[in-house]
Amino acid sequence: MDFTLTQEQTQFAEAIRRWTEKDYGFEHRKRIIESPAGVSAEAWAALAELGALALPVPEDQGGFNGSAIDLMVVMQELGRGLVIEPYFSTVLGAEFLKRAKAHFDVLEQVATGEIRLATALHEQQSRHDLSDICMTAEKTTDGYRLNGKKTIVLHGAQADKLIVSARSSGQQRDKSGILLFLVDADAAGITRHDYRTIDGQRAADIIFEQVNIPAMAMLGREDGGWELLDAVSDYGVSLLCSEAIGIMETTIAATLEYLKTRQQFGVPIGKFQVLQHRMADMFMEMEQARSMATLAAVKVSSDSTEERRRTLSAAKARIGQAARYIGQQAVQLHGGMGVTNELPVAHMFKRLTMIELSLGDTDHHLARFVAQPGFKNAA
Amino acid sequence: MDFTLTQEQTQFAEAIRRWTEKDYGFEHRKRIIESPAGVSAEAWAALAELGALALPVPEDQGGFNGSAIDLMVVMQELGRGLVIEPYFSTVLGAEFLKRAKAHFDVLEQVATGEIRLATALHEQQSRHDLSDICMTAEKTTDGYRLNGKKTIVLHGAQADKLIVSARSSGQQRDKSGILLFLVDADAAGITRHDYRTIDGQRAADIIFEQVNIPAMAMLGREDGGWELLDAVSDYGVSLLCSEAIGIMETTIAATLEYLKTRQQFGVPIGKFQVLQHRMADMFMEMEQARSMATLAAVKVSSDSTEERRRTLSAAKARIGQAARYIGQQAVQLHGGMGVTNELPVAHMFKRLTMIELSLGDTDHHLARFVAQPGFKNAA
Amino acid sequence: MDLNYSAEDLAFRDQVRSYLEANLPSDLQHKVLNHKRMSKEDYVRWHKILAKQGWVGTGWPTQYGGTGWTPAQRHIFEEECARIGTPAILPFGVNMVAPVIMAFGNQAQKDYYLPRILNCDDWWCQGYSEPGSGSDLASLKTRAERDGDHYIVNGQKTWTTLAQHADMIFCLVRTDPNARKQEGISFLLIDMKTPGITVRPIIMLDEDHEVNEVFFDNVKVPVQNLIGEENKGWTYAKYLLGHERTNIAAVGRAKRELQFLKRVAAKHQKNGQPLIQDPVYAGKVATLEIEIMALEITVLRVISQDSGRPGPEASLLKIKGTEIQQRLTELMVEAVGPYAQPFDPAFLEGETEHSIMSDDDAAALAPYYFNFRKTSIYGGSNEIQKNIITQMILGL
Amino acid sequence: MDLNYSAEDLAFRDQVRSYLEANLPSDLQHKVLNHKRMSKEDYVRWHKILAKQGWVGTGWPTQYGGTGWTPAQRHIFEEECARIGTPAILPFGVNMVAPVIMAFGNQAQKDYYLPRILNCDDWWCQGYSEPGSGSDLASLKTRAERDGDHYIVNGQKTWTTLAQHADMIFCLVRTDPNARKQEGISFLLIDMKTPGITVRPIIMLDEDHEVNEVFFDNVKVPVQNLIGEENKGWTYAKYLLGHERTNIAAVGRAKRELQFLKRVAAKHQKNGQPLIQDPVYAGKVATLEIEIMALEITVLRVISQDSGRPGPEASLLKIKGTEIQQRLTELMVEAVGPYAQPFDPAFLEGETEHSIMSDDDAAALAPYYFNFRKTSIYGGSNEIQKNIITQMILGL
Repeated sequence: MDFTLTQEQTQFAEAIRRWTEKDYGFEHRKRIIESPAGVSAEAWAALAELGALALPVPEDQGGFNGSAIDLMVVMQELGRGLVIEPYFSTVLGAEFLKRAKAHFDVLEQVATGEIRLATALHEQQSRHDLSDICMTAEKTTDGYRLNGKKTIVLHGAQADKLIVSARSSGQQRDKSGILLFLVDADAAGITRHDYRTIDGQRAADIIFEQVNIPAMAMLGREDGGWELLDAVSDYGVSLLCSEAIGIMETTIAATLEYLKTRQQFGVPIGKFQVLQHRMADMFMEMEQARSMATLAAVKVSSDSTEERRRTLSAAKARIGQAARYIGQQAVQLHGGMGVTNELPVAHMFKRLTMIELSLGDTDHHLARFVAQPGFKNAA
Repeated sequence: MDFTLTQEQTQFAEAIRRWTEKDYGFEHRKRIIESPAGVSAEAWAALAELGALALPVPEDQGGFNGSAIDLMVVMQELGRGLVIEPYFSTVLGAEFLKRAKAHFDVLEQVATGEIRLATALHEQQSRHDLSDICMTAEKTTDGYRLNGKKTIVLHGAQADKLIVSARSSGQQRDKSGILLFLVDADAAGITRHDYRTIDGQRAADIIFEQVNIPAMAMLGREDGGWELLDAVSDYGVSLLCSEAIGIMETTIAATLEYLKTRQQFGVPIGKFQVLQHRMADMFMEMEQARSMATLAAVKVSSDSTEERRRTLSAAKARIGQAARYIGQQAVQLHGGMGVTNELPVAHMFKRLTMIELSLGDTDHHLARFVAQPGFKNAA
Repeated sequence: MDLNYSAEDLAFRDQVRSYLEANLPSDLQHKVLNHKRMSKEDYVRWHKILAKQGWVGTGWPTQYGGTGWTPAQRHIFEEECARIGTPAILPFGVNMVAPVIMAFGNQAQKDYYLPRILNCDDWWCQGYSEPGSGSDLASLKTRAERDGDHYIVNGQKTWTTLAQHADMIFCLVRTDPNARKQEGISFLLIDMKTPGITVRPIIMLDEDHEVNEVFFDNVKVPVQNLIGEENKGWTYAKYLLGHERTNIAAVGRAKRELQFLKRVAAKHQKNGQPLIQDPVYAGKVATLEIEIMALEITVLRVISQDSGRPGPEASLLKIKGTEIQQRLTELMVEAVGPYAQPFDPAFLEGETEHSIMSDDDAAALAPYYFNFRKTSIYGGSNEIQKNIITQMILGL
Repeated sequence: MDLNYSAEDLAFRDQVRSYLEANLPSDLQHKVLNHKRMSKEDYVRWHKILAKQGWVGTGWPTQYGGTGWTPAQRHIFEEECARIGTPAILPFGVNMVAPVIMAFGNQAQKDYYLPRILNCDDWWCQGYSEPGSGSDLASLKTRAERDGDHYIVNGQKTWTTLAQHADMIFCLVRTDPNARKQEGISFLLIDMKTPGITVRPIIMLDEDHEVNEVFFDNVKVPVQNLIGEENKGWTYAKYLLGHERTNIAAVGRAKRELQFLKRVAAKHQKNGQPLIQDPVYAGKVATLEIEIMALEITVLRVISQDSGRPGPEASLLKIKGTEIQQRLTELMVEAVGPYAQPFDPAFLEGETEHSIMSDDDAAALAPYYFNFRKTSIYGGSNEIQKNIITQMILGL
């Protein structure tokens, strides 16, 4: 039983924190959001330089083969810095390739920062169910032909390659018949519509019209698409949970600072007991969320699929609840200043809110938790 | 639009309040609870004297034909006084007879206080679903034969006559095949097991073994049992909601008084902002609950079955929520004193808790509210 | 006890409803129903339509051109406006400065300003809050020094709603810096075109431009713009705060938004069925619907109790009303899930017919949710409202 | 980062588990698992069984007969006891007065009391709270006046848990009435059989006799019963308060009760299926289960951070732990619904084998729910705990 980080992990975290504090300040971030690209090539180079891009990549492909705990450490720091670069989408994409043990060249390019990845898994009707897929993958003589539309693909327009889910058979929401592909983002037949998201990121709707891809573009086994998708989605949940913890830390720190300095009725408002207890509640929410994020990072690599699903869903549900409470209350305690775009707290709140509804919201994961055999069997 | 009570209603309320304050004090009530009978003949005579027993009875049977609003006023006062006499069960029983337009002699006896009624509607497996009936009513040459068991019949052992639900056909939880009967509580074949309830009332488990009753014992139409049962259950919900409002008023008053007198750290604890806001929350819960109790008392007589069900379920759910919050917080604010049996607040809390789970708990009524066509049609 | 409207009230409701159906421009209604951003012209257009009908001064006595309606009629009118989806009549002129002018202004001020307010000839804004004052309004610092027949105003106001459109601002200014906090404050009307006034936008977290900072740098204000007596402004402000609470519960809008929510939740699917049929989600919607039902009755109880001027119970209405509004927006965001993410200001501004994503209903919901966090902060934060309940109702 | 127990810890757990399985009397286990009331004999019996094994002083150093376990081992032991359902080892002797005697008592006191505490030869109770003191403990009024080689004690203690069984009480008494509030307090051990002591029961809202008032009327206490120095008692009390927080989160019990809850909810039906399969109810249980999962990790984080002496984080554990315990009892009552109503003290006391109603599981649940409201009040109310977090952790 040991909750301490290794020296390497601590140093990694410190390096990223130094970078975000020095080179990724609030005003700088704002300019990136407002820029046409919506992301920063400079920041990407810095992330490569720091080794953050090599971190998730296996050693054979020039990476550090980082564990989920290593990634947890990084995501917390990127959360603290409210970093809006396509790191999450790239790490998630790389995780598909790692698990599929394929496209080593792409992983190599990820490690060096040469390319960015995005995962195109969501469709208009999917809501939180990633098995709800209408997009078709039709077998051709030498590969597959994709038709359909993916929506809200995070950093889809900034990516060089996409991981795409499609269906070769079965009905919407069938777990069988799901295939995953690695596709060039500028392949013939692909149209991408880039737009902002409300939390300062970019996303795209992507239309696939008669997109022909070779057989080797398929990831994993023909009958294992759902298992792969589900596992990597859980991996993404773990990343998001860690990012959320980082944001909660800075949100609470900013709110505490505000309570200590802002004066009303001749005293700092932090002297009012109601606001004090609100802060105590926010603090407790964060600590409970932190425990679950840690558990998630440990159990995301569990050999037991059920244990993984159960724990990751528990973590996402718990962190979603904490994210909402902490975000809303931080704004409330900031009063008028909290509802302007001018302080970081509003941006923390927006990102926390979007994390809550990414890769399955609280209700989705509660239901998934309940659906695991262990829930009722224990009865 | 008029929320004021009539002069008669106000006078009625004041008369009952005078009686509870003078003759139904906390220590007196405690002695009644501890007595073998569990109810007070004196109190029953007083209620008759006050006209409270004649109130629900039609004029033709010597009553005042009181409206649901009249009964609301009485139940609030009985709630304030934490009265544990079989008033609710008798009024509910009378409502069955009124609606069935039968057994006028019994109604006459109710009006004078000669008899008490109880409603035997709940079975071991029913939980909150009163259509979940296993008890059988078998047709005989001159009536019916009852077999089965009713549980937690409020004041079942103190009643002279019982209203009993049974099934002549259909499966458990079928809405058809349900019949209602008026039965002498000491009829041959009936065994009653009297016990205390945790909120100071009495209830009984009642076994019916080959109980023969005449045809005229059946209430209403053969095919209308469920409609009658459902409607009277809603009437009971309205009564319970009003009782709860009365208890909330005294609970909040007692807690306020405690906050103003109890000293800690050299000041009345009511000076601590966290406790102040807790009181404000309790107050708001009560006012929202009061609005719903009023609406319930008005709409329980609605011509539209759907409107009645929808409103009564809304009221019960809302009052259940308020009852739990106010009860728990009143105890919490009383600190150690709140968890002893020595102050009225503990008894208010216990009764509020039991009201929450009587005649359908919050979840039951939320689901019933959702099940009404109006919920989704509005979409 | 009778929860039904009288026959007269029902006839009045029908009259209002038919009028609104016939006269509300459909483009304005569309914007309101779909949570789009309203322009200055939108507000003014609707205000002038209602002014023509004589239905702007719903809380005003008839002598000033008001409707002279009963509290019930006024409530019905507000409910009908919310039901059909009219733009708001902004409160700053009609419900905030006008009552003060009526009560404390001189005849010339009444004659000049009141008709212009009714007809929206001037766009008014409110100069109360200052940086650092917040809930402690009386700690304001903006100075007005008498200089002949003018005041010279220096200082800064903030959170000034829609000041970027304003012709006039009513301000609390400090005229006696040596008096105690609540004394030495005066109530001034200031022309926004006066030299020395600068308006700086404050962008809200949904990137809307709704509030501003207003800077006063040696702004010359004629003494005839003083309301009532010098140094009595706090009294007038407190009087006004009592008026600010009109329709504070916003039950009518909540009912309309509940229908919107149900429509969206019927359109989105969960496990292959409409989300509104999911027991967990339906339970949350039902809980909220019941809260709205309860608040509607609570409002009617308050209205029927007195002459339509809620006292401290207004704090209950404000808290519950804003909790409901915020909960509605939460459940809307939950309903559309990932579709809350795309951000499309052009669509919100009405510059494009459809949103970048195919679901126009969803496009406005996250901004709506984020924007409405303000409701538990402004107009006296909900914490301040609980202080009021604590002190004024509970006597703690 | 490694959330697994070491091989040594796992071996220790197996050892504890087999011991408990072999030595816990089934009648005691039955009472614990079914929320029945424990008698004095029940507690003493289990204490003496564990004492024979040498497993009572789990937080004690070995020199006094303690186990000398690591924090992790101590946690494992507590988890295993909770899991199988042992009676509690009451804290008043072992975890409250004993650490004070070890730290501040003289050799004679250590030699006499510590072995008796380990072996449960004396039943101890705690004389801290007084009527009117509550959370403001230092405002206590019970006086002890020196008279030769005795103190004469006069005053009243309250909320004295299980004092009706007690042989000894440790008391905070005021020895210098002129000193400041926290000064002038001394720490006295008093034999409950001393003339002048009266114990009056306080009946809890579930009608259980759990706490008492203890009256002192000219009670003569030998000066050798003073711990440490006169007038330094507050220091010892504060030291003790740090020790009171052991296993405060009670995660082990919560896990056991969660299984009980699920079993009950699987037995009761809603709409013709087990309640645990109802999406709304299951969602509530799942939310609670996740909270327990999170708290378990939080506890382990605290244990691994320091030497098993939680600082202000203990307040978090206390709040979350009691919230979970109370929520468990709420959901239990919800599960059985109307079956929470019957009240059967004879069954709870073990006088009858079955409850008056046929559902023995349900019989204890309402009393359990009502009784457990105390958990957010005692040991420093949850409001006081939030004050501690506010001040000690957040620095507000």
